[in-house]
Amino acid sequence: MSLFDHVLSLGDNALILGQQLSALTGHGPVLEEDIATANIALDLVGEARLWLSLAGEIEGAGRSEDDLAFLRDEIDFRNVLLVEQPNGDFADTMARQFLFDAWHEALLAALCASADPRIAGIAGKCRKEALYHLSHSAGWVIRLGDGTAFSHDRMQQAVRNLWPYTGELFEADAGGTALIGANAGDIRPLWRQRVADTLARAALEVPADRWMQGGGRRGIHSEHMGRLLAEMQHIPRSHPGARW
Amino acid sequence: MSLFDHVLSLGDNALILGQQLSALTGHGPVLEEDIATANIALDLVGEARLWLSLAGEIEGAGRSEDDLAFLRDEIDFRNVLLVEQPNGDFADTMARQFLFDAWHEALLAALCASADPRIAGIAGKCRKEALYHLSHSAGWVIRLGDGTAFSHDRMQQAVRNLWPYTGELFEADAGGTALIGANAGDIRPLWRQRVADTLARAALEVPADRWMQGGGRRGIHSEHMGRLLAEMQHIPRSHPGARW
Amino acid sequence: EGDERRFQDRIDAGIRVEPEDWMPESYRRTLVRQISQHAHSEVVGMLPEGNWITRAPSLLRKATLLAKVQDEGGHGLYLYAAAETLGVSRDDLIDALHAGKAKYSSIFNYPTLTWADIGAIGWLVDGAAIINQIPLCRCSYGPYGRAMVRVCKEESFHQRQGYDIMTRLAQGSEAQRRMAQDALNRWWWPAVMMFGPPDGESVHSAQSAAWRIKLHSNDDLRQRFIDQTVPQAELIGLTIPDADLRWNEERGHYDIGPIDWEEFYSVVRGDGPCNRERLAARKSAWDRGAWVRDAAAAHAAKHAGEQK
Amino acid sequence: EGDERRFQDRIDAGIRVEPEDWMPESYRRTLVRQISQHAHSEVVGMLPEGNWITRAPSLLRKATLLAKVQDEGGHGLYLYAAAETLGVSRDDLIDALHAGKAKYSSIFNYPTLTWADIGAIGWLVDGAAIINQIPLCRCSYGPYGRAMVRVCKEESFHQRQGYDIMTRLAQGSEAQRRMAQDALNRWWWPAVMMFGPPDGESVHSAQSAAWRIKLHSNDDLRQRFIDQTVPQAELIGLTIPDADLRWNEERGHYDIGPIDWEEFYSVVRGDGPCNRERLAARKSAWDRGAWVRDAAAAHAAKHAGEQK
Repeated sequence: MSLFDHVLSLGDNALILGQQLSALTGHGPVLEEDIATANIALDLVGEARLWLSLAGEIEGAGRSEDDLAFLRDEIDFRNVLLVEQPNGDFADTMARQFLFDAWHEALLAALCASADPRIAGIAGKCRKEALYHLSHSAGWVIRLGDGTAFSHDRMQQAVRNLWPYTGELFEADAGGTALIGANAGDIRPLWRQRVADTLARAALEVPADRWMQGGGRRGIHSEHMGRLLAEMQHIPRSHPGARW
Repeated sequence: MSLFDHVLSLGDNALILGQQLSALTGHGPVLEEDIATANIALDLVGEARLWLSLAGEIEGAGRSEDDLAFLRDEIDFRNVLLVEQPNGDFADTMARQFLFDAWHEALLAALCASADPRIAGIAGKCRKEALYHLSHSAGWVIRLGDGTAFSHDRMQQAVRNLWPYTGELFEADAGGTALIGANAGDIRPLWRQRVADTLARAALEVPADRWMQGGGRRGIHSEHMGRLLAEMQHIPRSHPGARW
Repeated sequence: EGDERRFQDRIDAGIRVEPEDWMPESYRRTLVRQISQHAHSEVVGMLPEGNWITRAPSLLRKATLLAKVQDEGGHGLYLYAAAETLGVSRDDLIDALHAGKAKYSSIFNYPTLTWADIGAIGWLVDGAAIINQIPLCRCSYGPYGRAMVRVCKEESFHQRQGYDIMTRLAQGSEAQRRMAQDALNRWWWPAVMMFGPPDGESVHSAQSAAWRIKLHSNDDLRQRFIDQTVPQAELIGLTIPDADLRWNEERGHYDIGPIDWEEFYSVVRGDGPCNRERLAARKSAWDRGAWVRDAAAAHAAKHAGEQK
Repeated sequence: EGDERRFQDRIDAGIRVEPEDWMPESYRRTLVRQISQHAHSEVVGMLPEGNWITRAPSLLRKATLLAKVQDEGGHGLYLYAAAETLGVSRDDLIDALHAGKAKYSSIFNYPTLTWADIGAIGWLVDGAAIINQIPLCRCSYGPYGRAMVRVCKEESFHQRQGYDIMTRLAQGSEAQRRMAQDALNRWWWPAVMMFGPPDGESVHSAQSAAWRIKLHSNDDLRQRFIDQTVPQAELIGLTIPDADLRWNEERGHYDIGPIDWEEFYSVVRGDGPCNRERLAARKSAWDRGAWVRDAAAAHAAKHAGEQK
């Protein structure tokens, strides 16, 4: 994976998860949560803009953040499958968010040590937001896991359903290690520790590792991705060259 | 409304309803119904192709059926709002279908007398299919209306919710009357009679006429339309000039 | 009797009413109705704009729209909190909304059909809202007035963003220009009607004026909106959809054509294009969220000891 | 004992077994399993292709795909009917599918990600299915054999349509060519695995062969598929994703590289990319349809007198 692909992957993760959360604003269980969802989506779209702009700069072919977001085909998206899994109900949304946040914050922390000052700069800026996201989603995992019998079962099922998409977060490759620097090895144990601690507080079981799904980082996505892109890209694709 | 717009409107009604039914294949309540849904969708897409091709011919600007289906903006679609209402559950789907079919067949029958042999030809071909669609959807309105208490209430609610979209079917305009010929006046009474008879057999009430929604034929659609078009048009919009 | 007079005297003297002060029951009821209707409007108003977040045509516009919808949720929060100072609970207010007993602004019963609608809502709907709301910053009830100060500051930012969207479209491709004009065509009259019925037909007005919770007449505010907006449309080359619109030199105001109040009342009655969808979306969100709220409450109860 | 011998003798003599004939219980059970698995595959197989009907890139392709999915539903019907001649009910078979007790072809647990996947499924998956199914037209159980005759005729039409889609893409724009190659890359090995495990590891084979319900070995059928498909890929300029693929002059067949059976078994076990979604979609359709089926039954019961 090239540096371009790596930075794209960082941008695409934020973009796709931000896009998914965008669909939820106004439909949450309580007004405070609608506000939080919009806020987190906004952070993620903001992060996506930074990474995609940097990716365009690295590529040097004159592609803007919008060109990369709206005019790329599915096979060229580099996000992990986890972020494209459907919103489902609130437990599904929060399980997805927590499993992502616990990794995202750790990754950004490691990237703060990147030798590339542009990468370190973006990571430093976004890490603070990611920490808030993590505390928010972990809070809901705990409240739902350790809430009613119904919410406990829903949250356990959601974590179980999403577990096969967590392996891909840690797919190692040479480019990645070089990019991230010496702390790359710390991410997985930190993530495991966070997940174990939070699920324990939530009275939930950590699912057993089985066959892990992968492919997103190579452009092989799930059936959810195509419809998400159709909706996201329709207007720019329909008005080539237009400025908005 | 020009002849072009009229023929477009005939094509767009069939296209959008066919598109909606397309999303249901494989998700019906029983296998026979999945087959029937695919079959009706196929008829409607086939009808859409005929009208849109004719519209392109009338326009004379070299636009093909696919150009008209995939490269037009929402505001240029001429379908009635009824066909773009969401699939909902099976009662919603069937109520929409029945209210449409009862009109569609009557309209095609009138169009068989059109002075334009191209219009009369398409109407003649599609009328037979529309008669089958009507008998199928009316059968379900009756079965659900006169089925269980639950299905009765669902069907009554579905008919009530869709009723405000039936007024637009009969929006008269000069071009339309000229196009259709002398029988245009018969369509509305025939539709009312069919609806009254079927709802009576279904033990359902005919809703009172209140404020009727309109605008579809002038390109003012509902919020459902944009997402439908995004999904339908995404691939052709993403590959300008490609042949498939 | 004496309480009522003293209450009115204080209002006339420009002294603000605070939650702990005595107030007439009808003042309280009127304010609860007005503030909760305003709060509901913010929350329901998230839906038509939320409809376009996933389809915003650039990442910057997506981010800006997200921030705007977030702000609207925030306004809902302030306003529910202001209403709660009058002794009602947010849950009861929400129940009244879902039961169809409480109203929200009819403008949100119109659909958002293109990206230009997001521009038109910011420019016209937020523009009209600001004109309605700026006087309320000085209204007699303290918590409401203070909430409105925050709200107005953000609304004015939203209004500028909306106008910016419209400007960009109006200067864009032919398809974009058409999109902008179409949105103006559809939103103009509903925005003009946001100020409510003509002064002659408006109820509650005299008492509300005396209580300083309604400081200008509907028609005055409407005129202010028209006078402000018409030149903005001209500036970017869009046409207000009103053949009778013209500058009245004598009055120093624009005259407009007749307003179709039949449409207005049909939307208020529940027959607008999206009344059913909007309420259904809110109820569905609330009902689907019930188990989440229950779980949060159960969790809080279990751990109440620890947190003290 | 004597029944069993007479049964086998008739089969050996090429006489077909009909529903009213005596048959060993294990023959019946084996056929029920095989036919219902085949019926389930048709029905589950509607999902990955149905996923692209709404996004088909031309109206003609949309119509053709609708017709294809409709045919698959029809195949499901014939096959459930054939299974029912063996004394089981369709509802019981469907319950077994939903309970995870009955299988369907693992190939449908892969996602359809681009329009080219619709081409690849027609070309490769239907192509493989035909090779599997043509011998079954001559199988010992009459109703199954006759159903397969109808099925094979339609499948062969679908296979040609699929290859036509791929041909068009392979000759299209750079993006279309890439789409076609990507689909071939993803579907090739799953299609090769559709013939089941290598002969050495295949269970049930010997008995099924004697009963004439399995007429060729897995590896023979797989070889036939490869020999047929490789030149088709070459003809349209696509590359089979197998570095070890080469023509073996001596055998008169293509040799292929090692098959990743670990992946195959993981998908069979339930860990494929879409196992959970496919079963959930079927169950959800069935559960959401319960009140519809109940209503139809209630209506039929009410009007049973009239209809006679």
